[in-house]
Amino acid sequence: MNFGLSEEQELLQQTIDQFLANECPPARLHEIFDGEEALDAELWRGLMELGLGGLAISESHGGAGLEMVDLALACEVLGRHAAPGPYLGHALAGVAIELGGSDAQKERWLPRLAAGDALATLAFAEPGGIWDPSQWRAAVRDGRVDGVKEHVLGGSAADLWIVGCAGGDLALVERGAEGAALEPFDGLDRSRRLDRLALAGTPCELLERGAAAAQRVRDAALCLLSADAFGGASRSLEMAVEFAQQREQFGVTIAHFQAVKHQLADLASEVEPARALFWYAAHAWDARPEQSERAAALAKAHVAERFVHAAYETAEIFGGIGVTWEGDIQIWLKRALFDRVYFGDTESHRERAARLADW
Amino acid sequence: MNFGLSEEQELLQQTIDQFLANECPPARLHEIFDGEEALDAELWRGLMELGLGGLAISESHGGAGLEMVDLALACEVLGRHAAPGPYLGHALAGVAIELGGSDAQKERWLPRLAAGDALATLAFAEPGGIWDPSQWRAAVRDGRVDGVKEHVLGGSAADLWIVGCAGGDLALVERGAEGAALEPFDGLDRSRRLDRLALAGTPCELLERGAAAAQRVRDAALCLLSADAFGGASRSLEMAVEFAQQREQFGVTIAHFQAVKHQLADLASEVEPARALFWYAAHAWDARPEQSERAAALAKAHVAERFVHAAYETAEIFGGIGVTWEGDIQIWLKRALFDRVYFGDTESHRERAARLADW
Amino acid sequence: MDLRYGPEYERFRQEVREFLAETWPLSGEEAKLERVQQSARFRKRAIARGYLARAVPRAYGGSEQPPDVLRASIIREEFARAGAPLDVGAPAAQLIPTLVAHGTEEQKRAYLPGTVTGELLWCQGYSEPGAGSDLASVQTRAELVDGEWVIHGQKIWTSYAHWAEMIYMLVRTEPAAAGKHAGLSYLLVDMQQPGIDVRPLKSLNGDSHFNEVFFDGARAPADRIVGRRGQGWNVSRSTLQAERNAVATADTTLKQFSELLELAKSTRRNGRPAIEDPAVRQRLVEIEGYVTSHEYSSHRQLTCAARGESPGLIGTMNKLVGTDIATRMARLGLEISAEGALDAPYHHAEMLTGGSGEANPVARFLHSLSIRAGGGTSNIQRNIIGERGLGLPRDFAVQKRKAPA
Amino acid sequence: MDLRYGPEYERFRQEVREFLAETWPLSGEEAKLERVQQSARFRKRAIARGYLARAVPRAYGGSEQPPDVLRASIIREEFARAGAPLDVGAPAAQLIPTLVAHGTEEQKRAYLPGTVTGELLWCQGYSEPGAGSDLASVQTRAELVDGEWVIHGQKIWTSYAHWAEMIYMLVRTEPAAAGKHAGLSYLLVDMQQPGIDVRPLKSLNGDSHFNEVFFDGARAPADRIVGRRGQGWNVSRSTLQAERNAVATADTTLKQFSELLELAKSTRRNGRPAIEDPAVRQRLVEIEGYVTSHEYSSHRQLTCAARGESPGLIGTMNKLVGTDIATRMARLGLEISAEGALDAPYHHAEMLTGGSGEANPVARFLHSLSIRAGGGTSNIQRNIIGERGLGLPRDFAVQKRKAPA
Repeated sequence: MNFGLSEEQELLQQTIDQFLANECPPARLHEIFDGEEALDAELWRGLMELGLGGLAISESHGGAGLEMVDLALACEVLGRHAAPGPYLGHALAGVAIELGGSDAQKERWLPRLAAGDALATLAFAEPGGIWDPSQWRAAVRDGRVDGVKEHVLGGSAADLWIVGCAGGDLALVERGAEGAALEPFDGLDRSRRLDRLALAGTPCELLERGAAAAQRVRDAALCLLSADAFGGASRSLEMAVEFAQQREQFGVTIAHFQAVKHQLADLASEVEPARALFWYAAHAWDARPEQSERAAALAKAHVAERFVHAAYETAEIFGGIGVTWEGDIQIWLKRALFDRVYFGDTESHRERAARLADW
Repeated sequence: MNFGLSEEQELLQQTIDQFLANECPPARLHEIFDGEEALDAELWRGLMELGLGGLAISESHGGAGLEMVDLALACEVLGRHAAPGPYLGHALAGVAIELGGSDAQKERWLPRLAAGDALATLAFAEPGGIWDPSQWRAAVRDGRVDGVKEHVLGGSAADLWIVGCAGGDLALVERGAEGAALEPFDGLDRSRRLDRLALAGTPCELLERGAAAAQRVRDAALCLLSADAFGGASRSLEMAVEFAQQREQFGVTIAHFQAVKHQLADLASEVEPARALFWYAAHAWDARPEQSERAAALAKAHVAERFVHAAYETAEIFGGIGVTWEGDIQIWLKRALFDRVYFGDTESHRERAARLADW
Repeated sequence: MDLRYGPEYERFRQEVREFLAETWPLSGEEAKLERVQQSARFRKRAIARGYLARAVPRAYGGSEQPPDVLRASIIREEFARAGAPLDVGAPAAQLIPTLVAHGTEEQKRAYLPGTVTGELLWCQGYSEPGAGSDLASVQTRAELVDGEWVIHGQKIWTSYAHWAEMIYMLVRTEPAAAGKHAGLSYLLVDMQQPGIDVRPLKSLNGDSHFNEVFFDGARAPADRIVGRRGQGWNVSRSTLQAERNAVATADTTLKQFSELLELAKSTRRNGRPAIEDPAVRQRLVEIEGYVTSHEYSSHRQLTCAARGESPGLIGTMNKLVGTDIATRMARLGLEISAEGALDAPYHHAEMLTGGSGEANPVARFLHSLSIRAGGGTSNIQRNIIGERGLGLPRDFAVQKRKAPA
Repeated sequence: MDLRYGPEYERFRQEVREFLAETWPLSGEEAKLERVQQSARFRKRAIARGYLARAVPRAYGGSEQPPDVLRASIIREEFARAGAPLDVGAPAAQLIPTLVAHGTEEQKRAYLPGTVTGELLWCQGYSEPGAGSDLASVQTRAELVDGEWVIHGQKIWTSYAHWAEMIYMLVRTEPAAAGKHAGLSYLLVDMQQPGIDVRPLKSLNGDSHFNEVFFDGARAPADRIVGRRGQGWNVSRSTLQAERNAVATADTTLKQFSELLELAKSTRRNGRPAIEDPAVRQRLVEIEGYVTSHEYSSHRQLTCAARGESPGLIGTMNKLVGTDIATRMARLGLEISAEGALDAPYHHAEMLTGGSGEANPVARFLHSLSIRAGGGTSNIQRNIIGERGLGLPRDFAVQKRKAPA
């Protein structure tokens, strides 16, 4: 029985935390958030140099061979810093190829993903909020795919898209492939840029066992989103606590007001227990596959809601500065709204969780 | 435009309030609550002597000829004091006969109801939580009725039951009629005793226009329950405020703690606006019949929820004494739970309100 | 109890309708004027009929009508229905009663006529960085130099500062006075001068409806003080008092609820309109309970105002109740819109603060925070309800402040 | 990360299971004994095996085992599964570490052996009328008269006082001491004596699980003080500290959630099981999110305890989180039960406080208030989380108290 982090895991988190504290402090985050660039190449390079590209990629393919728990812990730190960029898509693309790729596909792509030489991402969603592999309509025939994929994270920066296809298949489509058209999406959370990807007779290569992998990849996405949301929620709480201890009104810091103190205590009791929930979802993905699908749905729904709540309450505690664009919390609030609906919203995952329990 | 009380209405409320403060202070209330008597005859007589029996009965039949708003204002005060007894049933029986009775039926019953010489009540509910007139199953044939009615308020004390029958009809059944069997119900809210009434070939007399009246009587019940709930909720809030101003901890009254003050402020903003909602529902019953059904459903659902919330929060503010039988608030809390489900629960009325708006 | 206005008032309503039918919108050449000019011309005609600026004396451009909340309410209803300009809103609306009560004859003649028509645009300089709910902690100072006030300091959350001609503001004129409420003065200052720098603040919704205003040697003539020097706190309080006594309306809440309903009808979830989802229906009716309670409570308050009675407890809670309902509605709107939350709502935001256009549920959700932040936080409102409404004692923290330092 | 216990511990679990299979329930003549006696006999055997009273020295009837939270957790799981008596619960559970730490040799020998087996029944005399969360405001006084403590005063919310043989209590022995924490002593008193009157308090659910205890000249020998005279506050605090450091479990929460689920499956609404109602499903899964967070957080805390690390923030919030989840569940249960709320739940109430029987959602709802009221109100919990967990400053009101009067 060991439901805690190892020293290596703590070190991993500290390393990423330190990197982001140095390379992506709030001022830099605002620049990227406001900027026109689809990808901040420097920050991306830095993350890749840390080895984040191959965290869960097997060692034989140049990765660190770690587990979903470790990937989730990394995503927690990214969420803490509201780190911009398509890391979620890249990490999940690696998972997809690990799970579904042939040896040749793995050898071709995983080392490049691990090293950060290629950026990959998932193209799962279809118009109408369709995230579930069983409902995909993009059609593959004779090695060519037709369809429209939405909300592709870092779509325009990616070298490789893993495209969800009818029957739950997964197809590899490379940048520059014939008939693939990208359209940038004007999104709420500018730290995670999305694109629409239209495919018309585009050459593609099916993953060998994509259909078997797709649901697992979706579950992994839910684990990582809940980790991101936990990181964001706990950082929101910290920001609120720091603000309350520093902001003075009526001659004392507002932390002296019992009403504020109790709001913070309530917020803490909403947020902190959720840490164990995302840990468990990731651990179940690694070690308890029979519980994984439901645990991931439950964690995503619960933790994302806590993040929205925490960011909203924190913004309110901030008062005026909480409702400005130049304030920091707006970025976390928008990240929370993104996490709440990306890969399916809270209500749909709760209904799935009920069905998966045969309720 | 006059959405306020008249001097007469304020006087009516003061009169009842004064009477109950004298005749039914908490000590007396606890006695009745704990006692075995189905009806406290003395308190009932007192209410009748105040003229409450005929508040909404026409003057030509010995009543005061007032409106539903006035009846609701009276019920608000009864709710404030958690007044024990079947007043709700008696008042609604009067409304039913006024609306649905023939001249002869009115002449026979209304003067006795107004004077308090006879106690009448409604027997509407059927097993399975069926309150809606359109779903009643009690069958009338050849002047005899067969069926089972539940949750009859003051059933064993009543001289007359107005029994809801198939087709939404209303039948008069008198105490002692052949085949009518009463069984006391062991209820949560001991201030309002309920009975089960089984009718087997029991002689009855249909109200002349009962089928037309039944829905209106149900709407009236919802108005009066929301008034009762508002009275109970606002009294709960007052109890909490009084307690906070008097209870000392750490050397000061707990009202000095900002957390407590804000809980009370939040509670007040939950409760106080609901006053206008029950006024409106009663006023709509009197003057805006086309809006009455929906307004009554909305008010019942909303105000009863506020009452449950207010009584629960107040009990929590009371701490230890709030969870004892000898404390006062337990009686209001149970009254709140009664009001929440009597004549249908919150969820069913909300769904009705949605349907009535064609949503 | 009667929600009708009665025959006398219905005749008045008819009269207002006829006036509006003739007068608004403007026609011919006037219809080509800028919106501000059109509104000003229309307001002059409405004032002449006694419909607007009712509490302002005729001598200063008002219509000087006896108080009548029912007429006022009919005017508000009918003008809103016709889309016609009402009395000028905040921040000028707060200045007007202050000037009427405390202004000098010269000030009233100089400023009121243009202010009531909306030709003279104002902004309000109360809030300062770091002050938040503690409005009295004003740092901006004004010194009398050669017969002119010279102003240094900074104001924040100043709506309309980028297009206002003048600002009314609290400045510290007697820095030696004991206690932070003492030593403030209420000053009227021209915005178009070298010592003033306005920097827009972008809201989290992407729109810019408030500003920072920097004063670096800005000047105002000595006679621009309203009320007595050093008495600015009380002068500004009387403004807030007037604001608090104004009858609250549930108009905004009702409008937002109907938008939410529309959203629930028009958004499809799981292959059917969201409004057919039992969970959504329950929540909508739950919210409607709050909305209609708020609506009828405003009728109650209107009746109290007409009778000259205090509305009691309910009068202290309009702001908190209104913002809480707004958050509930915003929250449900967000849920109904589901994936819509990925979409940038920034181009929809302006309409929430006066512009037109379709309501976007995400912009609405983000904007609900601005509503909560503006005009006193929810915690301040809870203090007001607790202390003024329920008669509870003041906080220790605030008591501590009040003790002599 | 691994939720399995590992081979060494699984062997231990097996050993525990075998012991239980042989030992519980009692058989033969022993099975006819009263429950208390059966439990005592069983506990003696379990102590002999090192399964219970693990922190109590052998000299005083314990098994004196090295701390091992995983073994402790396995013991708890397996004993609970077998329905076997665990270590004695509150209030004796709080006395035991206090006696071990502060008792005299005589006290330990006299009281610990009977206490750990459950033969010697205790109640706790901390709370007094009007004290509420302010535990130190003890009024009950004890005076030394002819070598005996003579006690006058009143305690309240005293669970089990009607069947306890002894009470451990806080009494004021030095009324002249400065500050209300000073001058208290921690005293052990026989319950069966003329100067003590126990009156049961009925809960709002109709059951009686706590009492008022009146002391009117009750006596205790001079050597019944635990720790030093006048140091009772610190002695009792060490007890509370031990209690706080105990690993929280989510057992109760999980049990209640499965009851709620069962209720949703077995209750019909609108002609179908309530659990098929989309609104109910959403709320159930929402609550399950809280329940499982709480459950896995207890695994986290167990791991921290095993490593000898502090659990941090989460360690301060078990009570608040647990009670809030209980209220959420109780509230949904109430809604599902609909008309069931008219029914008297009084005959179901006992099982909530130790008896057996089917859970009634209305009794559960009412009982959720008792959970909230017991062991420190939610506001006290929020202070603890805010101050100890988040490092926020203390309240003014409490600071005021701490100033010398």
